Amino acid sequence: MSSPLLLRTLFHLAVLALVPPLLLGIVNRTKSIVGGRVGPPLLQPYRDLAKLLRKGAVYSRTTTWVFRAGPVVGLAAVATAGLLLAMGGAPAAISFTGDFVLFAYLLGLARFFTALAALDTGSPFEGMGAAREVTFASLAEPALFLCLLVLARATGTLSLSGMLGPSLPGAWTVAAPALLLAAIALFVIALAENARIPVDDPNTHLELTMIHEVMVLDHGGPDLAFILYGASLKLFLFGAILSRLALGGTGSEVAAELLFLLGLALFAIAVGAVESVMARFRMIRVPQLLVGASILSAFALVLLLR
Amino acid sequence: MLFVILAPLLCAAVAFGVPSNRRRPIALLAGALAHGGGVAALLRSAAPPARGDWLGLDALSTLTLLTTTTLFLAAAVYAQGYLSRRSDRDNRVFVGGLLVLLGAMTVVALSRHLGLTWVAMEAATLATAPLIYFNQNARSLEAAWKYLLIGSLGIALALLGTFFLALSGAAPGGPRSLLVDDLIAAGPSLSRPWVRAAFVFLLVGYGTKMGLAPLHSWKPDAYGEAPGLLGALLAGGLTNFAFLAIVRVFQVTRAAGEDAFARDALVGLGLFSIALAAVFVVGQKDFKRMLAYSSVEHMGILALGLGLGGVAAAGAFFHAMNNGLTKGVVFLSAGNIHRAFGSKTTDDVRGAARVLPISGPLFLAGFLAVTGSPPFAPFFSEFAILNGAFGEGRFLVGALLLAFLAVIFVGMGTTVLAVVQGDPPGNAAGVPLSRENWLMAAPPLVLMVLVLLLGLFLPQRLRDLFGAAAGLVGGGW
Amino acid sequence: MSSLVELAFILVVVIDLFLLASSRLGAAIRTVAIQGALLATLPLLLLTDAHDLGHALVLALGALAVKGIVVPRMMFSAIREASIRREMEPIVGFVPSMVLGAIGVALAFAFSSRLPLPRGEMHPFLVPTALSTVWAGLLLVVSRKKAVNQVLGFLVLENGVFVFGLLLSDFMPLMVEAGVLLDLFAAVFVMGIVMFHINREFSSLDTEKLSALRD
Amino acid sequence: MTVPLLLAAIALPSASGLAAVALRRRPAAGQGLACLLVCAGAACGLAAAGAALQGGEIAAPRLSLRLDGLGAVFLAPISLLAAAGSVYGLGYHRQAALGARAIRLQLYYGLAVGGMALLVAASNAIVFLVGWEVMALANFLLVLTDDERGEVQRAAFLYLASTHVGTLALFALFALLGQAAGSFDFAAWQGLSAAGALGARGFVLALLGFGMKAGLVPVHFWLPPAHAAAPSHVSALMSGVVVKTGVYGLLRVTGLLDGVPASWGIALLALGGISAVLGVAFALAQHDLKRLLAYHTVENVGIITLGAGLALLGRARGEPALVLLGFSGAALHVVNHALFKGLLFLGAGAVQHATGTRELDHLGGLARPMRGTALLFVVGAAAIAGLPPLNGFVSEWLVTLGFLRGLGRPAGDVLAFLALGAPVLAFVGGLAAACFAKVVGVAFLGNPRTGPAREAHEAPPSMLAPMAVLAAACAAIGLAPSLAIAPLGGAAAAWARLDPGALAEAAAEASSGAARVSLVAAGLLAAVALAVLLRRRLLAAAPRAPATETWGCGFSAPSARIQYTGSSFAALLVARFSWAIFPRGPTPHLAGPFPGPAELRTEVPDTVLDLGLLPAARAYGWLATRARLLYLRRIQFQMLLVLVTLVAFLAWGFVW
Repeated sequence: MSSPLLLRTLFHLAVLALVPPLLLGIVNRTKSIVGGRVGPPLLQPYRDLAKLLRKGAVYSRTTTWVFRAGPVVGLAAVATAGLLLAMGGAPAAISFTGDFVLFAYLLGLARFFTALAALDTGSPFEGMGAAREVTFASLAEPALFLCLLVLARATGTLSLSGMLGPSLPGAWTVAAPALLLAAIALFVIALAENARIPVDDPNTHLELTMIHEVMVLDHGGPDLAFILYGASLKLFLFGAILSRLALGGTGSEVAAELLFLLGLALFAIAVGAVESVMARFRMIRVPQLLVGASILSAFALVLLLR
Repeated sequence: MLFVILAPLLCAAVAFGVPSNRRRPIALLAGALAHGGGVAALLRSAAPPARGDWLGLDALSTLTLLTTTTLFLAAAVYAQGYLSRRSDRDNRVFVGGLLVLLGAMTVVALSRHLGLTWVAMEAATLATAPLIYFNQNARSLEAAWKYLLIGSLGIALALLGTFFLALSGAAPGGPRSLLVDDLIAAGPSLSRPWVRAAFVFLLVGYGTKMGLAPLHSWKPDAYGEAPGLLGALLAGGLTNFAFLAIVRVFQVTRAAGEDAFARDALVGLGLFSIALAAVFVVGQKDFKRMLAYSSVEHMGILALGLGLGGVAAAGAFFHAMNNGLTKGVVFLSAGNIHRAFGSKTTDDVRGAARVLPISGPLFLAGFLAVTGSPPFAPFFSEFAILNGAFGEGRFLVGALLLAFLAVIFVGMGTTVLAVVQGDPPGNAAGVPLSRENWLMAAPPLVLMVLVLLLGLFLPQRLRDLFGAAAGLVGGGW
Repeated sequence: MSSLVELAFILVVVIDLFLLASSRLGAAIRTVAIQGALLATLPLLLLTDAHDLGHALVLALGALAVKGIVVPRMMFSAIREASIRREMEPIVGFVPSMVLGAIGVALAFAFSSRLPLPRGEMHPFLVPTALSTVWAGLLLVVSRKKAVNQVLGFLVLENGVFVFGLLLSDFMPLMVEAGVLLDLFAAVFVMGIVMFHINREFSSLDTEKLSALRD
Repeated sequence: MTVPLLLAAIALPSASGLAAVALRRRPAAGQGLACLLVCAGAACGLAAAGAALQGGEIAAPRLSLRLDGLGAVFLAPISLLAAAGSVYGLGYHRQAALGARAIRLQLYYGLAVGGMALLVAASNAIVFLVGWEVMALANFLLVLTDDERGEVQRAAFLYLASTHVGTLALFALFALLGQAAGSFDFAAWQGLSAAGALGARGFVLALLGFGMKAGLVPVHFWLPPAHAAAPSHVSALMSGVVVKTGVYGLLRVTGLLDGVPASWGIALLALGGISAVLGVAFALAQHDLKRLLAYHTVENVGIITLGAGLALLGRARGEPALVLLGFSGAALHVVNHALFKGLLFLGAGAVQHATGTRELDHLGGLARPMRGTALLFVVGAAAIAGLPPLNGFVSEWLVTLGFLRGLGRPAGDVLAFLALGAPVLAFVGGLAAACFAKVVGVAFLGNPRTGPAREAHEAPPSMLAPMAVLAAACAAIGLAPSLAIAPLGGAAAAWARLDPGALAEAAAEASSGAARVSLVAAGLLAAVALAVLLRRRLLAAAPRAPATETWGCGFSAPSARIQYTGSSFAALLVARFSWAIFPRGPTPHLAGPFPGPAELRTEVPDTVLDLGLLPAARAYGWLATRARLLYLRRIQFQMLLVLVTLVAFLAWGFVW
C-alpha cells in the first residue's frame, strides 16, 4: 500500500471511529429544527456516551454471559464491518471479491447477539422486540443484497471498494435508472435496519410498539454505550454507502473526501426530515415496505441483466 | 436317479407302518437326508439327458432339486420340533403325505415326459390336500376342499393341454410322443394352432397350481390354514415345480415358433399377479394370508421373468431359488409366531421380537428379503429381471414392476412391523404359549443365512447353472 | 360302423345336456355311469389297425370298471352316508345351464374347426364331443351347490378328457392312460373322504357353509 | 499403505458392535471397546480421506474399492461424526444402564458407519448398493431403538418405506446405466452420454432415489419424524452424514456422465432453492427441538444442492469457475453441515438428557445450569446461521460467489440471472439466524418455564467433549478457510474431469478471498477482545450496582409464563409463509371484559406428508379394502374365475 493511500486509509479509520455519533446529532437537530424546537446540541450524543461509559451497569438475576456478550459482539461486529467499507472513493482497508457478503453477515452477527441478549432478560417485551428485529432484518437482507448486486453489476466489480470506487460515476452515465431505484431501496433499508421512522420510533415510550429500543431496555452503563455507539456506527455504514452512491463524483482526492462527508451529512438530514414528516407505520405494514424495497431493487437488477 | 425318487416313497411307506406317533417324524428326517444325499450324488454324476430317456437331469431340474432338497431338509428338522409339540394329533398321514409330496416333486423335476410330469403333479396335489387338513377344524377343512377342487380343475385342464400337445405332433411324420426332447426336436413341424391351444390350457392348468392371479384363489386359504411348515413347502417347493412344468411347455412352444404369444401371455399374467398382490396385501391383518399374497406376487415375478426372456429369464431362475428359500424363512418363522401367540392376526400379535428373540427378528429380516431389499439374494434376482425388462426395451413393464413392488413393500411392512415390534399384548407378555426351541428356530435361521450368502456372493457354478437354465428358453446372463 | 361311432358321440353330447338339466341327484349319477360305460365302448369302436387290440381292450375294461361301476357306487355310498337330499340345488337354473351347455357345444364345434386335425383319419366329431363334454363338466362344477355335484362335474370333465385321449390312444403309452384312470380314481376317492369330513363338520354337504375364509 | 487404512475405516466400525455383544457381561468395558474400535476406524478413515485429498486416489480394484477426492470429502465427516457420536454415546446411551437396547444400538451404529464408508469408497454400482442398503437398514433399526413408542414405530416405518422406494429408483437407475455401459463398474460408466432419453430417465430416477435420501423438498417428509425419533447421537449421524450420501450419489452419477445438459443444473438449482427456503420456513414453525433441527437439515441440503447445481451448470456451459465455486461450496458445506448439525443434535440430546423433553416451550433458562452445553450450542447456532467467523459462512460465501459469477455475463445470457440466487441465499441465512435466535433464546435463555427445566443438570464430560471437538472444528474452518478450500480444487477437477489448470484462476481468487476472510475474522476476534477489556476496565472503575429482577415495564407480577414462547417468536415470520405452512389448532374463544382461562395449542403438519401423502395413502388403503370384497368366498365363483381366465386366453389366442 503506497503511503498516500495508507494515509487516506488511516484517515478513513479515524472518520469511522469518530463521526458516527455526529450523525445522530444531525438527525436529532434536523428533527428539532423542523419541529420548531431548539433541540440538543450537535455533540449531545458524545456527551451521552461519555456519561454512560462512566456509569456502572445494573444486571437482572435472570441474565447470563450472553446478556453481557450482546453489546460487545454487536459493537465489534459492526466495527469490523466498517473495515470492509470503502469511503471517499478509496479502496477499503480490506477488500476482496464478494466481501459485501461478509459485510452483510457481520451486521447479521451483531443482530444475532443483540437479539440473544434481549431474550436473555426473560422479559416479554424484549422477546417481542427481538422477534420483530429478526423478522424485519431477515426481510431486509435480500433487499440489501439486491441493491448491492445492482451496484456490482453497474460497476462490473464484486467488491465493495469497487462498487463504491472510482468507476461509480461512469456507471451513473449508463445505468442511471437502475442505480436510482437501488438508491431509493437502499435508503428504505437503511431506515429499517437502523430502526428509524417509519419502521420504528427510536424515542417512543410505549414498549409495545418498539423494535430496537425495547431490545436494549435492560442494558445500562458501558453496555448501553456500546449499543448506542454501535447503532450510530451502523447508521454511518449505510450513510457512507448511500453518500458514495449518490455523490460518487470525480475530481481530486480531497474533493472526493469532502463530497463523501457532505453526503453523510445530507443522509443524516434526510433521515431527520423523514422522521419529522412521517408517522410510524403499523407493524403489519413494515413487511410490505421491506418486500416493496426488495421488489424495487430486484426490478433494478433485472433492468441491468436483461 | 431312481433312488432319489424311491427313497422318499420308501420312507413314506415306513412312516405309514410305524405305529408310534413320537418316533414317526424320524422317518421324515431320514427321507430328507436320503434325498439330500441322493441329489448330491446325482449332481456329482451328472450326465446330460439322452434322447428318449423319461428321466433326465438338466440345469433346470438341478436347480429346482437343489432348492427343494434344502428346503425340505430344513422343514424336516423343523417338523421334529413341531410334531413333538403337536403330539396330540395323529401325524401318520402328515408325515407320509409330506414324503409322498417330496417323491412326486422329485419326479416332476427329473421327468422329461410331459405325461409323467402331469401324473406326478396330480399325485403331489392329492398328497397335499390331506396335509392342509392337519389341524382338523372347519377352517382347515374348507381350505383343503377348495385346494383340492381348484387344484384338480387346473390339473384336468393341464391334462387336456398335454393331450393337445401330443396331438400337435401326431401327424404321420410327427414325433408322436410326449418326450420334451422329441417335441423340441420336431419343433417347427408341430401343428401350431394345437401348440398354441395346448399352451393356453397348460398355462391355465399349471398356473392354477402355481397360484398366478386370477387362478390363485385357493392360496390364501390353504396357506392361511395349513401349518407354517406345509406353507413353506407349498410356497417354496410345489409352486416352483408348477413353474418348472410351465417352463418345459414353454420350451416346446418356443421350438414350435409360438413363443411371441406365449411371452405376452406370461408377461400379462405375471404383471396381473403382482398388481393383485399390491391390492390385497395392503391392510392385511392376517399375516399368513399376507404371505400367501406375497407368494402370488413372486409367482408373478417368475412368470414375468420367463416371459421377458434374455437376462430376465436367468433372473427368473435365480429368483425361483431365492423365493423358495426365503419363503421357507418367512413361513417357518410365521408359524413359530402363530404358535407362540395362538393367533395370526395383528389384532392380538404384537412385540414378537420381544417374545421370540429369534423368530421375531427373523420374520422381519425375511420380510425385507422377500420384498427385495439388498443385500439379500431376492434383490439381485429382481434386479436382474428389471435389467432384462430394460434390456428388452420394455420400460413400461419395468416401471410398473417397480411401482407395484413399492406398494407391496409398504403394505407388507405395516403388517410385519405391527407383528414384530412394540410391547407384547398383556396376556402373552414374555410368556408365549410355546417358547421357541432350537429345532424350530434354527431351520429358518439357516435358510436366512443362505439367502444372505447367496446375495453377498453367488458361486460361479450356480451362476452358470442359471445361465444354462435360461439358455433352455433362449435367455442367459 | 362309422354311423355307430357317430351315434355314440351324439349320445355323449346329449347326455351332457341331460346332465345339465337333470334335477335329481340319483338320476344324474346313474347318467354319468351310463356315459362312462358308453365311453368304455369307444376304444373298441374306434379301433384301427394302428392300435393293438390288447391295449384297446385294457383301456375299455379299465374305463368301464372305473367310470361305469366303481365311481358311481362310491358316489351313491357317499350320498347314503351323508343322507343328502336328492335335489341338485343349482345356482344357475336348469334352463339357463342347458342353454349355456348348448352354446358350449356350438363353440366347441367352431373351435375345433379352427384347429385342423393333424391326422385326417380321425373321426370329425371326436374333438367337438370331447370339448363340449369338458365344457358341460365345467358348467356343472361351477353352477351347482352341493359338494357331490361338483365331484359329479369332475367326472364329466374327466370323461371329456378321456374322449380326447382316444385321439392319441394308438401311440400314447399305456402308462399315461393308466395314470389317467388311476388319478381319476384317486381324486374321487380323496374327495369322498373330504366329503365325509365336511359332512361331519357341517352336517351337510352344502358348500354354502364352506365360505368362512376371507380377507 | 493407504489401502489398509481404507479397509480399516470400513471394517473396524462394522465390527465394533460385536465387542459390545461379546462383553455383554461387562457392559461398560464392552461399550468402551466398541467406541474405541469406531474411533480407531474413524482415525483410519480421516487419514485415508486426507491422503486421497492430498495425493490422489486410493484404489483397490480387486475389492472394487476406490476412494477419490469426491469420496474423501464425504468420508472425512463420516469418520469424524461417527467417532464423536460413539464417544457421546458413552454418557448418553450407557450400555450399563440400558443393556440389550444399547448393545443393539452399538451393533447397528457400527454397521451404519461401515456401510457409509463402503458406499463412498465403492467403485462399482453393486458394491455401492450393498453399502447403501446396509446403511439404510442399520439406520432403520437405529431409529427403531425405542420401539415401544408408537411415534417411533411410525417414524421408523416411514423411513423404511421411503428409503426402500428410493432404493427401487436407484435399482432402476443402475439397471439403465448398466444396460447402456454393459457393466456395473463406475469406470465403465464414465463418458456415457447424458443426452437423450436415457439421460432424462436416469436423471429423474437419480433425483428420486438420491433426493429421497438427501431429503430434498418434496421428498423430505421422512426426515423430521425419523430424526426426532432416533437417539440424539444417531440423529446427529443421520442428519450429519447419512443424508449426505444422497448428495454423494447425485454428484457421483452426474460426474460420470458426459454432455450433461444445462437443464439438469437448473433443475438442481430450483430444487435446492425450494428446499432451502421451505426447509428453514418449516423449521421456524416447529416447537420440537429435534424436528426443528431436522428441517434445518432440509435447508442445508438445499444449499448444498444449489452448489451442486452451479457445478453442473458450469460443466454444461463450460465455465470452469462455476464448477470450482459450486463444487467447493457444496463440498465444504457438506463438511460444515456435518460439523455444526452434529454439534447441535448432540446439544439437543444433552438438553433432552437433562430435562426429558424436546418441547421448546417447556424449556428456558438452561444456560445457567448447563453453561458448557449452552456455550457450545450457541457456537453451533451461529455457525449454522452462516455467521462469521465460523465455518458456515465460508461455504455459503463460496456458493454466493458462484451466483455472483452471473453478474459477469453479457445481458440476455441466462447465466446472468444466476445472480438472483445470491439474495435467496441471503434470505435463507437471515431466516436461519432468526430461527436459531429463537431456539437459543427460548431453550437456554430467560427463565425456566417448567419444573424439568428448573432441575436441569449439566451433561457429563463424555458428552461435552465430542461437542467441544466439533465446535473447535467449526471455528477452525471458519478462521482458516483457505486450508479447507485448497484441496477441494483437485477434487472438483477430478469430478468434472477438467484439468486442474482450467480451475487454477478461479481457485486462486477463491483462496485469496478466503485468506482475507480469515484476516477479517481475526480482526473481529481482536475487536471483541478489545471491547471486552474496555468493558472490564470501565465496570471496574464504575460503582457496582446490585443485581435485580428484569424490569417488567411496570408489570408488577412477572412470571416465567409471560416470556415470549418459540411459537410467538416465530409467528411474524411464519405468517409470511401462510402459502406453504398450515398450522392447525383450535383458536381459543376469548369474550367479555374478563375472559376466562383459555389455551392455545397449535401443531404444524408437514405439508407434503400430513396434507398430501398420508391422505393419499389412506385413500388407497380404503380402495384396497373395498377391492378386497372382490375376493369371492364361494368356491363356485373361484372356479368360475379359472374358467373365465381360460376362455379369455383362448379368445386372445384364437379370435385375434
